[in-house]
Order: sequence, then structure tokens, then C-alpha cells
Amino acid sequence: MTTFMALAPLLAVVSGALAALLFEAFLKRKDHGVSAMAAIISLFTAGFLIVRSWGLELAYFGGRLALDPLALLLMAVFVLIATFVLLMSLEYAPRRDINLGQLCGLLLLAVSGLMIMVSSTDWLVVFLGLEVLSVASYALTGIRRNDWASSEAAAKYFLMGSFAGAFFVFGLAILFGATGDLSLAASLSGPGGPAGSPSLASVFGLGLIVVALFFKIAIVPFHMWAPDVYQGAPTPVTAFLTIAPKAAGLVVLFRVLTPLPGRGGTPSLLMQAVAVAAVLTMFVGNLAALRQKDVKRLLAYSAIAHSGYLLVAVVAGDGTGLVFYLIVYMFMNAGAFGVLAALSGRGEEHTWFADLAGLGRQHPWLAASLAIFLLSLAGIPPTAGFLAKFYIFSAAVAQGHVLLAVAAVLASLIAAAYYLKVIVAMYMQDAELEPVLDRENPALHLVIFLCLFGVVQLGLWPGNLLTLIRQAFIALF
Amino acid sequence: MAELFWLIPLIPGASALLLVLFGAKLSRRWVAWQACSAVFLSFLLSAVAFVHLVRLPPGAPGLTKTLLAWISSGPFASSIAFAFDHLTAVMALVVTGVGLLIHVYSTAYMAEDRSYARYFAHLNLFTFFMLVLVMASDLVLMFVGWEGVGLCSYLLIGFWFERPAAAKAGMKAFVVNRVGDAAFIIGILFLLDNLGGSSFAAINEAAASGLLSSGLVTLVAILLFIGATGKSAQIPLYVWLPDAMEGPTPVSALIHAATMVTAGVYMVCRLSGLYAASIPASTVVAWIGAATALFAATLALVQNDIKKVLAYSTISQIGYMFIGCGVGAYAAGMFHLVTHAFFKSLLFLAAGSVIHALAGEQDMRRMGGLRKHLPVTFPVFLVGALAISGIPFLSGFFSKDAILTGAFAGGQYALWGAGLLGTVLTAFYMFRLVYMMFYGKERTAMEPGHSIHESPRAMTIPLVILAAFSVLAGYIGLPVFFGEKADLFGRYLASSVKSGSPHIAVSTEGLLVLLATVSALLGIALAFVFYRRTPALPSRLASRFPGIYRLLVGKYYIDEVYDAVVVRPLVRGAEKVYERFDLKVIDGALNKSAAAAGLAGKGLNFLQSGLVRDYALAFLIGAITFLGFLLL
Amino acid sequence: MNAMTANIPLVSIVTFLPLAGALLLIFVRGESVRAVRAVALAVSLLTFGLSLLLFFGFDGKSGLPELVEHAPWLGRGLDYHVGVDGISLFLVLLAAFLTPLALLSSWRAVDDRVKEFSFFMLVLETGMIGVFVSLNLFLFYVFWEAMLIPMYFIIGIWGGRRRIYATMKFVLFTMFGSLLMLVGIFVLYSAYHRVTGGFSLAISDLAGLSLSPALQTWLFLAFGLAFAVKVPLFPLHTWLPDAHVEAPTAGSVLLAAVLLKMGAYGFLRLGIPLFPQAAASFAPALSILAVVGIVYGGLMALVQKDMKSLVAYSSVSHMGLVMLAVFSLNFVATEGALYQMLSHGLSTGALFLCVGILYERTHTRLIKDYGGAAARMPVFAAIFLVVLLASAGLPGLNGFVGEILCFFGIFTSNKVLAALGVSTVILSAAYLLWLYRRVMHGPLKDPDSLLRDVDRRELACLVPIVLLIFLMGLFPGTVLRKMDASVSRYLDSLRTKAPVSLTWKPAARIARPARISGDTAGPAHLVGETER
Amino acid sequence: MIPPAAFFILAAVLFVLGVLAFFVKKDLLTQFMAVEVMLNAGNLAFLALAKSLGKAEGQVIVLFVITVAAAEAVIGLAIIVLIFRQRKTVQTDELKDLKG
Amino acid sequence: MVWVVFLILSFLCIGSVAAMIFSRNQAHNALFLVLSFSSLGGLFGLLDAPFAAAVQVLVYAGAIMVLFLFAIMMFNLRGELPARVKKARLALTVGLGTVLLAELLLAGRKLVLGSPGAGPAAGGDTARLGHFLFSDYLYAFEITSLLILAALVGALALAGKREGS
Repeated sequence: MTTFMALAPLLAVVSGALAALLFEAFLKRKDHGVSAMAAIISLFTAGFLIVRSWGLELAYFGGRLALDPLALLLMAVFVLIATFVLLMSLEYAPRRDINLGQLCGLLLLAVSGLMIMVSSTDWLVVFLGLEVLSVASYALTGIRRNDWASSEAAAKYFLMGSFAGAFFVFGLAILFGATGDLSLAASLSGPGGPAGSPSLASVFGLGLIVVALFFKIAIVPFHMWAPDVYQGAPTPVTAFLTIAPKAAGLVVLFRVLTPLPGRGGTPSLLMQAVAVAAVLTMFVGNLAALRQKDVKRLLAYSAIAHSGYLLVAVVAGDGTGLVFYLIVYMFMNAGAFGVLAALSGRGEEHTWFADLAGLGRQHPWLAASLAIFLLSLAGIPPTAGFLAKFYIFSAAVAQGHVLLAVAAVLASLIAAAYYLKVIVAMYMQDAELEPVLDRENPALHLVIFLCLFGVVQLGLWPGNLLTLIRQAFIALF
Repeated sequence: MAELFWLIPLIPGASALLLVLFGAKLSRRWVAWQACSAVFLSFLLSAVAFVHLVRLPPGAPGLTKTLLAWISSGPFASSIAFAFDHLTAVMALVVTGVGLLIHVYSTAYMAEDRSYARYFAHLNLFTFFMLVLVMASDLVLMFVGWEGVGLCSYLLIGFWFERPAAAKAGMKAFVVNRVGDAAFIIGILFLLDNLGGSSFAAINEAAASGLLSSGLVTLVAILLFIGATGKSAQIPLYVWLPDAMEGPTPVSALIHAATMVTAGVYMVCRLSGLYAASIPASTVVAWIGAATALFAATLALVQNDIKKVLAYSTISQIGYMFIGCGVGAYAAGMFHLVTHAFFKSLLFLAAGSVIHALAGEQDMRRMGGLRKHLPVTFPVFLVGALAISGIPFLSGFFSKDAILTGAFAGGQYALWGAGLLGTVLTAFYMFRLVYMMFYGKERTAMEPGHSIHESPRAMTIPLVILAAFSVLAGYIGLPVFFGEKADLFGRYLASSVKSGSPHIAVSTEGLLVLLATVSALLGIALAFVFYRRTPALPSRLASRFPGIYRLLVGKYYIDEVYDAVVVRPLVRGAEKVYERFDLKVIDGALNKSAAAAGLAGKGLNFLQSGLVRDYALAFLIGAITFLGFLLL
Repeated sequence: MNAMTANIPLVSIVTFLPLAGALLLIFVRGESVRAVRAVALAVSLLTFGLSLLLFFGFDGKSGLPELVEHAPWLGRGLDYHVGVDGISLFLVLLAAFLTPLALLSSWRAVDDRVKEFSFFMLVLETGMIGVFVSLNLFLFYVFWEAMLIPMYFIIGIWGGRRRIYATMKFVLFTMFGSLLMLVGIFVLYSAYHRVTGGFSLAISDLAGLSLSPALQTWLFLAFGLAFAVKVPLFPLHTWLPDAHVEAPTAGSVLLAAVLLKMGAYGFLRLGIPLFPQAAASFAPALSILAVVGIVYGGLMALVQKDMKSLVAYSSVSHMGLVMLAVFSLNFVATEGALYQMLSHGLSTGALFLCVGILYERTHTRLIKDYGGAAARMPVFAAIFLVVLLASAGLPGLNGFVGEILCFFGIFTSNKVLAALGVSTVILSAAYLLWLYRRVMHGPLKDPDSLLRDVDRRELACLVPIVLLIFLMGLFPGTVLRKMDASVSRYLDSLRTKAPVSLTWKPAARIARPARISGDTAGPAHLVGETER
Repeated sequence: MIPPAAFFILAAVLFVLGVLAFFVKKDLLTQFMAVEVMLNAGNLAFLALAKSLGKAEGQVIVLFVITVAAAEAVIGLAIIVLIFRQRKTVQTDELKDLKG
Repeated sequence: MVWVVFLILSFLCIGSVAAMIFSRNQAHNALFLVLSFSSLGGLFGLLDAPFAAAVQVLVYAGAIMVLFLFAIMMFNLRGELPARVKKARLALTVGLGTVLLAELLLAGRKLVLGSPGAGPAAGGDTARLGHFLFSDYLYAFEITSLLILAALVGALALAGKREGS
């Protein structure tokens, strides 16, 4: 029975999803507040269960579901980001013909997929979790069904996603053929035993899977869906999509690519390829963002670039840095999209540079928040974004990847250019348009405030969190 | 009392400070009194200190006082310390004495000016810095005074800053001086580096004892002398002094004739040990002096602005002083410095009186016959002119003679000849001035109702005093002719200044004196012929030798040459470099790299075509490459 | 004094008081401009007052950092570690001294979004002071980068017409340099870890590392670029004129007076002590660049049409001299460089204040639009002149002391470079007096112009600086004595630095066998919670 | 017996053909069908390799993949329907509002 | 004999996919796919995976493809003929496809050639399969339910009826 506890957080989320959907289907209320409430309660419950599971090393289904500290941390992140997204959507959804109840259900289903992904050490389960996540994400992307951009984004996401999914399947097949086992741990162990070097076929099979995961976390050149989808999706959903699937994908990558004691090392070719992809991602993401006129799309590209930074952590084998970065990234990115969501009026979203002009005067708090999020994204101290980058890049250097770190900081420089451009618009240009903010939106403002708090707190005193993450990795190794 | 000698510079300094801070609120009377009495007090103190010094037994050290350990860092140390020895005493007395007279003179001369307090503040400040310069016990502190007087010169030349010419002249003076100062600093650096300090005593001693290599001595001496050519308006840095006449005339008298411009001479005398130790450097000094003396004298021949004539004359006379220094007759150089201070300030002040009388007119072609109108000014001017021309028994005669004798005695016959020729020219241009100003027809273009009148007493009394000194000052340094001990001045200075020139036979000296007298008279006679008897002669001569005339009037086009060779290429070049390099290359590279990033972004945005097939293509290419890489 | 200050974290108070003030400002109503200004000014004055305590509490005999505060912060060597020594003390004072004046100077110039302005100024002050007091490389970098942001806003919001271009250029250019420094910091961090097994970014610890020449070279280049951009060293100077021209007066003042000093300070505190051999081998090249900067900056200043860019180029020239002195690597030159940094901070700051005063009246900075201003503004004319002359190094004023020490120090190292450096004496006089002549002298350009003499507030800005200009010119000993021990310690450390032992060889390439084979480095990195 | 290699080759060819079809076809529906081909190729590979290893799990996994394909088909068709309702077309190239 | 079956099935499978590539009618495409998937089912059978074969034919060729056909008929897109693909693009994709094929074969070579051809035909037994599903793969099996739920809700959210609209 204790091991059955391993299933509890997942069950909480799934039952929340079901409850939300049932309320949506049968209560016939206009605003679906009940669904949202159910969803939030279930998320809180899940959060509570996650915290309770800390340190217990619960495992179930022969280890296919294992609540190691890393998984728990990530689950907590997912619960948190889902809560943020829900709060952001409370006002946002009804004003844009989005069915909040369905949104809640899909969001929670996506979260359950994410939880499955990060808490398993079996490729098949990871794949299924990924598919749950994907299917829910496609629907979330297109959930603003009257909006052409939203459905276009959904179609593109779906088409590319299923294409990538096929690669995953084929990779699974080859991996299975090579090792006869689909556990993550076995992927890179050779036929001669756990310590031997992996066979070419298993590396190749893993490569196919890595490609599919790269697609999910938007690594260049598998990233091209991302800007369109992030732009087309409703803003809270974008916040979710830029953070959660990326986190899950990266953690899976980290689990498989980072050698554990007593297991064969990752082939250097694979790591080099990943490093090259990281560099490409950082540069392409940042360069492409330079000339964007729409801040939402700009942040979409920035999200791609951040995948590159995060990949550096994977290359450097710095799990602590990776998770810390992910958490920080969650706060700053969710915060940034939160502000964008706050700026949207009824119907059209107002996320163009011209819309932001003069914001510093009209809505000083919103503008200041966005500025801080952007500075954090740019990695400027003393925000959390800087600290996160510091850990990752310094780990890369400590592992001898000096050039990778140089590339990363140069890419950050390009990034700084466009983040600052947004600030230019907000503070240094005068408004040409009327302010677009409509009513008060306390839930959204709460999210923004929490994110702000996170960004500042983690930049200055991340102590407990870092300790926690380090503990998680000590347990892992 | 003499121990308080360190107050000598500080009193005018304090007065200057007060005037700067509160001048605008003080009454003119008070300003005048304060400024004058400050200088007077300094003068009194200088006199007391001088008397103290004279009473000391021979060989006893002068007065010294360290006020403040100023800059000290590792091996570099310089303190604010004053010294008062025989040489200093001479300068201090001249500075405060002549300075006092000029202060008094100015109370009347500047009476009408709006910025009365500012003027006296600057004048006091100048006195302060000049006294710092002469009382400094090391080279670094001397440099403070050196730069300080330069600053005051700048301020006073540009006193009427609304006049563009004045503003320009002030700036020119400062910048040209700075060129010399740069060399001066390098010279100081050499000394500091090799001696660990820059006190004069140490330098002179090190040079004399051979502690410094001869090459280094020469190098340092020449570097410092370059500084002196700036301050003392010698070739090649003399160009600022004629322009400096834009300042008020008393300023010209004090700064640009009597005191500041002679700082270079003082410096060379102060470091006579150093210069004496280097024959090449001394030769350079002497020849620059001689060249300047002649060169400036020729320019003075054709100037029509009375102050400009006097300015070139000053340049020329300082050249004489340098000849003296260069041939080792340092005392003679100092002697000429002193006498020159008297008669040249006399001439300037008298010219100022004339200008004052003519309501600002400075062009001698519009003067004439002023003899009658200016009963005091005319005689004193005449005395000054006679003194500078070297007419026997006036001060200029003795001092110039001392220099020429020194040159002759040192075997530098060419220098002596140049000096003699200069005497002719000097006498000629001075009497050209006298004749054109005071004799002949009245050519003044005065407005009706404005009559020419003699200046007030505050102006004439200093003139008379200066005239008296111009006559008498020569007797402190009589030539050997009058006996072995007649050269009081030389003997007095012997303890501070290297005495060099060998004595020559009395008969030879007599001959030299005679020749000098004759050449002075010749100059006067020529001037009489040209400007009194046949006034048409100059213009005829000018049309006969148009080239020479134009060259002289154009001041040998040295200003133009400097402009064309140094200033303009520098400025134009800098402009070009700014546009072509700074903006285009450096900044351009930056902007280009930013644009390149933008372009790359544009390219990527183009690739992001919105078409799923393109996305899939990128995916496929990426996957194939990635996987192919793994298969390698 | 020491007994008293021992218990009080004075350095931290001085550093963070402005930040606290800035946060306080958030709660002041933006509409009550007077209150905002009063609070900001009071805070900055209080900071200055406390920084004076720093000055008096500083002993300076040991040459070691004093008033040190050390506390764990982020763990693993990323500690909070501050203190002042003879090298940093006066730069702290400079920043604390100039901020209130800069605030005061913008009383009228900035009347839009005053609250934000004051906020950013105070944040900037914390950043500036923080850079100087940091004894931990991480902390240093945090302040170093963080300081960019308030300046970015100050130029970008309250700047001139091309402010956005200028501010972006400023930030990106300086960031470009400092990001490579960040990589250098990573390398040092891991090198320290590899050698000792522990974690530290304390500057003193890092200075104890012996790095191989090749590694030193790379690291010196990485750090040096950051500092050279900030100085700015020719040819990395082009951000400076733009930033200065567009910045509001207060921004220009702090930019010129304090921010530029950070580059030279960086070399003194980090670039040279951490990589002495590389520094020595690069010294000739950098010296040549510095000399080129001196002449180049001077010549460029001669042909500027805008007062501010003239002053900006004069900074290039003056800072070139500072760099030349820094790389002469001897005692006098180093003290001279430090002194010259202070003097330049004062005089250039004051120059910008003066230009700002003119600009406030006529709203033009073009030299040709002025003429004869001295007639209308006699008091201003006098102050302006003093400031100019201080900048031109007139003896008796502060500039001279720094210059002559620099000259002497450089001279003992290299006579030719010193001789070339002395050219600044001519050039600075030329461009500064040319400026003065065109602006203040000559006939009054526009008789109806709004030029009026300085008022009390403006006097309150300028007079303290002028007083200091005189004081520092006449009594340099007060400052130099407190520097002596630190400077000689700095030079000793360069001399005694043991040669080469560590070669930069990454322990593990991509496959990272080290980690797997249980090498101490790997697990320690992940597990080592205990070291610090 | 037919060696598993033959099946594997067939699977690979089928996968590549699916990829080609995905590129050649220009409407959402057919492109999605191409993806289905790719998935099926994966299944075939699974079975072939399972056979060569002699492991039965291959078949189980194939079942899961088929389920996944079914789920994707559901959501995919829903999206295609949504697109068609909005635009009256399912041409992929019509989806180009979001770009740049 | 088995070879003949194998060859016929492979030919059908590949041929129908090829036909799908060249056909321009969506309905035909779907039918080709049905054919292809059915023959794949046969191939599964040859691999001793009868259950998989059955599921393949029933679920895939049957249910899923019928869904497609419904969709196609709903869209009623008879007249719409997509434009031809550009030659260069076609060449590029064919080239890339060849490379991909080569890579796949290269990677898979060791696996299948190295193995002893036909191993003991384990797993042919459906009962064991069921056992697997409800023991080792129970968790995965549960997740499929989640997956289908997500797909359903998603489809409902995207294409379902709206009370408002």
C-alpha cells in the first residue's frame, strides 16, 4: 500500500481533470468557475502529496513509476506552473471564447502526462506520457477555436508532433532491438554488460528518440513549429507550453544522457552532437528574435534560445543547475507571459511593440514587472536568471566545455539586445495607442506577483531551493 | 622679520583669493587699496629679506622654509618649500617693485573698466605665482609658478574676452606655452628620475660634479630651455607674445615685458650650474637668443602698433639676456633682466599713457606731435627709449654692454656682432617710435570735444619713478672699466649664479663700449633721417624692396607657416580621422556587426516561412545530420 | 574608531543604503516631486556622510582590505565578502560624493518621472559602490553587471534625441566585454576547485592560484576586454561619446566620474593581480594602445562640435594616461593612476555639470551656438575655468598631482611612452581652452539668450567639487598616504607571485570519464555541500 | 523462414516512404496518413527486432503504439475538422498566417 | 512459400503507399492506406504476432482508416487537387529519404544480421500477451486510458458542439 502512494499525485491530478470535465459537462454554467476550483483543489492536493512523498523513494509497477526526488521536484514544478496557468486563465479564457472547464481538464491531463514522463525510467512509459502531454497540448493550443491563429498553431503542432512521434517509435524499435530492454538505464549500456560501451545501434536508436525529444523541447533545427505554436496559442497556454514540456523533455534527456555510476559513459559523439545542437539553438533562437515586432513571438524565440541554455546543462551533466534553471525559468517566463496576458484586451491580443509603448507610464507596476522578468531572462544580475545561467555555464566550464560557455554568453549578448528593446518600448517611447488593459484581474496579478517574488528571491537567496535540488541529486547518484 | 619671507608670495595670493571671492561686492577704492597694499607688503618683506641676505656673511646659505610636504609617492617627492637667496632676491624685488608701480598705475588706467576687481584679482594672482616661481626651491614647485603665471597671462591677455582677438590671443599664449611646458616636464622627469629630486641646489651640484652624464645634462638643459622659449617668447615659440598685446597695457608692462617673460632667463640662471656643464646646450641658448634678438628687432622695424613694437622689442631684449646666459655671463643676463624690467615697463606704461590719452588709439600712424600734450609722458618715454637703445650712462647701456662684453670675452665674436647689429636696430625702431609719436604733425583723429590730456597722477608718478630707475639702475653693475669692484651686481650674485665670463683687458672693453655707443647713435641717426627729416623715405624704401617689406610686415609669415604646417594639418587630420576612422571604421564595425546579427535574424525569419513542409524539411535535414553524425 | 566600526557593517551600510532609499522611494507618491527629491537627496547625502566614516575608520597601514565583512551567501564560494583597501576606498568616496551632486544637478533638468529617475540614481549608486567594495569575484560581477541597468534606464529615458541608440550601444558594448569575463570567472572557479578541492571566488584566494601562462593569457584577455571596454581603451571607445552626448547631465557625470574608473580599477584589482605574467606580457601592447588613446582622444576632442562629446573624448585621452600608468607596473605610476582616476572623476564630473548648466539654459550643446557667455555668467565662468584647468592638469589643482605622478611613474618604466604621454599637456590645454574660448569668450552670441548666472542650487553642486579640486591639488598627501600600503602590497604580490604550476587541462572531455571513475573532482562538484 | 532482416529492411523502406509521402503531399489529411505509415513502419520494425531477439514484449509495445496512433487520429481529425470549418480547406500551405 | 507470401505482402504494402504518394484523390489515398495496413497485418502474422496482426487489421485498417474516410467525405473535397510538388523539392526529399534509409539500414544492420535469424518464436501466444499487459505493462496500459481520455476531451474541445456558437 505504501508503494501505491506512488500513484497518488498522479491520481489526484487525473481525478481533478475528470472532475473539472464533469462539472463542465453537467453544470452548464457560463463561467466554469467550479471546474477551475476543482482543478485548483486537485493541484493543491497533488502538491501536498508530492511534498509528502519527498524522500520516501516510492516506486510502483516494477519501477516504471518511481518517485525519486528528481521526479518529485519536477512534479512540483508542473503543479506550480499549472496553477499559475489556471489562475492566469480565470479571466483570460472567458473573454476569448475559451471553454474554461475544458481548458482545466486538458491542462490537468497534460500535467499528468508530464508527471508520467518525469517519474518513469522506462522508455515506453515515457513515450506514453509524452503522447498524453502531446495530445492534450494540441488541444490546448487550438482551444481558442474561433481564432484562426490558434487553430493554425494547433494544426502545425499536431502535424509536426506526430511526425516527430513516428521518429520516437522507430527509435524505440531500434533501441529495443539493440538492448532487448526499454529501460532508460539500459539505453546506453552495451551488450557486454552494464559497463561496456553501447552498441552503434542503440546509440542510433537513442539518437532517434533524442531527435523526438529535441522536437518537444524545441531544439534547432527541430524547433520550427515552436514560434508559430507559441504565438498562436492562447497566452496562458503558451506560458505552459514554453515551460512544462521543455522541463519534462530535458529531465528525460538528462536522465538518459548523464552517466550514472556503474554505467557506460555517454558516447562522446552523441554528447558532441547535443552540444552542437545547444549552440545552434542558442544562436538561432536569439538571432531570430532580434527583429520580431510582436513581443509574444519574440518571447517564443527566446523560449527556443532558453532550450539551448538548458541543453548546456545537460551537456555539462549539471543536474542541479538544470533543475534550478528550469524553476527560475518557470518563474520568469510565466511572469512575462502573465504580463502579456494582462495586456490583452477583449478579442485581439495586444502584444506588439507599439502596444507596449509608454506602458511604463500607464501601468508602472506591470511594466516594471515585465522589465524585471526580461532582465532575468537576459541573465542580468542580481535576478534569478543570472544565477541560473551562472550555475549552468560554470558547470560547463568545469567540465571543460569552455567554448560552449563562450558561445552561450555570446548568445546571451544577442538576447540582451532584444529583451532591452522591449524595455525601450515600454519606458523610452511614448504611447501611440490608448492603454488596452481592461478590468482588474486579481488572479493574474497574483501570478505576476508570485513570479516576481520568485525571480527576486531566487536571485538573491536561493539557498533552500538549491539545497533541496542538491539533495535530490545526491539521492539520484 | 626676514624669517617671514615665505609670506612674500602668500600675501598677494591671499589678496587675490579675497578679490576672487568677494571682489564683486567690494568698492573700487577698497579693491585698489587692497591690491596695492598686498603687493606693497610683499615688496617691504622682500626688501627686508634682501637686507638680511646682504648682511649675511659670504657663503652662508639663504633663507629656506618648507611649508608643506606636498606630493610624495615612493621615490617621487616634492614639497612646497621656498628659498630666498641672492638671485631670488633680485627677482622678488623686481617683481614686487615693478609690480607695485604697475598696480598703482592700473588703479587709474583701469578706472573705467567694469571688471575692476577681476583685474586686480588677476594681477595679484599673477604676483603670487610669479613669486612662487622665483622663490621655489625645486623645479616642480617652480613649475607650479611657471604654469600659474601662464594662467594669469592667459587670463589677463583675455581680460577683455568679448573681443575675439583678445580671447584668441590668450588661448594662443597658453597653448604655445604648453608646448614648451611639455618639454619642460620631460626635462623635470629626467632630473627626478636620475636625482630622486629636483631641488636646484642638487641639480646644479650634480651637473657640476659630473653625477649626471654630459649627454643627459645637455638633453635636460635643452628640454628645459624649450620650456623657456615658450615662456620667454624665443624662437620658435615666440609667436604668442605679439598677440598678447591684446591685454591691458599695464599687463603688458608687468607680465609681458618686466617679469613673466623673463622667467626663462631666471630659470637658466637658476640652473646655471646645469647649463654651464653643457657647452652644446649653452651654445643653443646663446644662438637662439641671438637669432631671436635680431629676428624680433627686424620685425619691430615695420610695426605700426606701438605695443607690438614694444612686444617685439621685448622678445629681442630677452634674446640678449639669453645670449648672456649662453655665453656664461649669467650675471649679465640677470643684470639686463633687471634694467630691462625698468625701462621696458616704463616704455609700456608710457605707451599706455599715450593710448589712454588718445582714448585707445594704438596705431602710431595716427599719432604725432604729442610732445606738447603730454608733458610728463614724453620725457619719460624718451628716457626709456634712450635706455633701451644703449645710450651711455643709462641703465640699458650698462647691462647690454655687460652681455656683449661677455660674448666677446668668451670668444663668441659672431654673437657679439649680432648683438651689436641688434643695437643699431633697437635704437632705430625705438626712435622711429619716438619720432612718429611725439614729433611731426598731429595725425590724431580725435572726436571733437575730446581733447588730448596728460594722464592722472596715479599713472604719471609710477612713470617718473620708473624713469628714475631706468636711468640709475645701471650703476649697480658698472663694467670693469670703472674698476675691479665696480660690478656690484655681479659680485652680489656670485654666490647664487655661476660666474663664468673671463675678464678682458680694460682697453678692449673701452673699445667695445665705444662701438656699442656708436651703433646706438647710428640707429638713432637713421631713425632721425627716416622719420624726421625725410618722412617719405620709408615708403620709398618699401616700394624699392617690396619683397623684404612685405616679409617684415607679414612677420616672416611664421604664424601662417605654423598654422599651415602644424595647426591646420592637425585639426584637419583629426577631423578626417574622426569621420573616416572613428565614425566609419570603429563605429562602423560595431554597427555592421549589429546589422549582421539583424540580417542573420532576418534570414532566419525568412526561413521561418510558416509552411509546415519547410519545418519538416528542416526537421528531416537536422535528423539526418544528427543521426549521421552518430554513425560516424 | 576601529573598535566602534568593528561591530557595525559599515561597508554594507554604505553600499546598500542607497538601495534601501530607492526602495523607500517606491512608497513615496510620485506626484510630490519635492518629497521624492528630498528623500533621494537625503539618502545620498547620508550615504556620503557614512562613507566619510569609512574614510576615517580606514587605517591603511597593512595594505589589506579593512572593515571586511564576510558572510556565506549562495554557498560554494559565492560569498558575500566586502571591504575596502587603499585602492578602492577613494573610489567609493568618489561615488558617494558625486551621487548627491548629480541628483542635485538634475533638479530642474529632470522634471519628468522624477521618482523613477531618483530610484535609478540610487540603485546606480549601490551598484557603483558595490563594485568597489566587493572582495569576491562573484559579488563583483553581480554589481558590475547590475550597475548597467540603472544607467541604461537613465540614458534611455531621460537622454537626448538618439538616446535609444546610445543606451543600447552602451549596454551591449559593455556587456560584450563583461560576458567574456564571466567565462573567465567560470574558468577560475573551476581551476580553484581543481587545485584545492574547495570552492572559492574570493579574490585573495584566486590570487593565490598559480596559473599556467597560456591560461593566464586567455583569462587576461577575457577580463581585460571587459575592463578595456569600460575604461575605454582605444579602439573600444566609441560607445563613450554617444553615451555621454545622449545621457542626461547626472548620467554623464556618474558615467564619466565613476563608471569609467571601473575599468582601470578592474585591471588593478583583478586583471593584473590575478594574471600577473600575462599582464606583464601584454603591458607593452596595452601601453601602446593607451598612448594612442591619449593622442587620439585629444585630437578627436579638438574637432568635436558638441560640448559633451568633446568632454567624452577628453575622457578617452585622460583615461589613456591612467591606463598607461597602470601598465607601467610601478609604485609611483600606480598611485598616480589612482590619483588621476579621482581627479578625473572630479574634474570631468564637474565639466559635465557645467555643460549641463549651459544646456539647461539654452537647450543646445553645440559649441557654435554659444559665445560670450562669460559676460552674462561671471561666477559660472570662473568655476568653469577652474574645472577646465583642473582637467588640463594645471599645477595646484588636483589634475596636476595625478598627471605628474603618472608621468613620473611611466617615465621610470618607459621614457618614450612617457614623452608621448606628456603630449596630453598640450592637447588638453588646446581643446579645453578652445572650448572655453568658443563658449565663454568672444562677443555674446545671442543677446536675448536665456543665459543667466548660476543659482544657489547649481553653486551647491559645483562648489564642493571646486573645493575638492583645490584640496586635492594642495594636500594630496591625505589621499596618497592611505593608498601607500595597499599599492605596495599590490606590487609586492605581483613580484613575488610564484611561477606557473597549473596547466589548464580540462579534466574531462565530453565523455567525462573522471566522473564515472570516481575522480574526486566530479562527485565533489555535485555532492560537495560541505566545503563552504 | 524469412530472416528478420528482411522485415527490418521493409520497415525501413516503409518509414522512408512515409517520410516522402509527408513531404510530397500537401494536405493535412494525407500528410497525417503518411505519419501513420511511419508509425506502422515502426511497428513492423518492433516485431521484426522482437523476433530476432526472441522477446514477446515487442507485440505488447505494438499494441500501445496502435493505441497511440488511434488517439492521435482522434485529435488530429478533430483539428483537421476545426481547420476545415474555419477555412473550408485542408491544404497545408494555407496555414501560413503565423510566420517570420 | 512463405517467401512468396512475404514478397506479395511487402509489394502490396509498399506499392500501396507509393500509390498513395502519386494519387491525388484523398479518398483513394485512404483506401490505399487501408490496403497497405492490411498487408502489414499479414506481415505481422508472418512474424508470429497473430494478435498484433489482428489488432492491426481491426483497429488500424478498420477503425482508424474508416475515421479518415468519414472525415474525407465530410470535407467533400473532390474538386481540390493539390498543386504539383516542385521538381527540385522532390529531388531533395528523395535524396534525403535515401540518406535516411541508408542510415536506418546501417544502424539496424548489426541487429538483425548479427542475430540468429529466426529465434525461438516466443510471444506468439496471446494468453501470455495478456499476462504481460496486466502485469509488467499494467502501468502503461493504464496510461493508455489517460491518453484516450485526453484525445477525447481534446477532440470535444476542438470540434465538439458549442452551446454558444
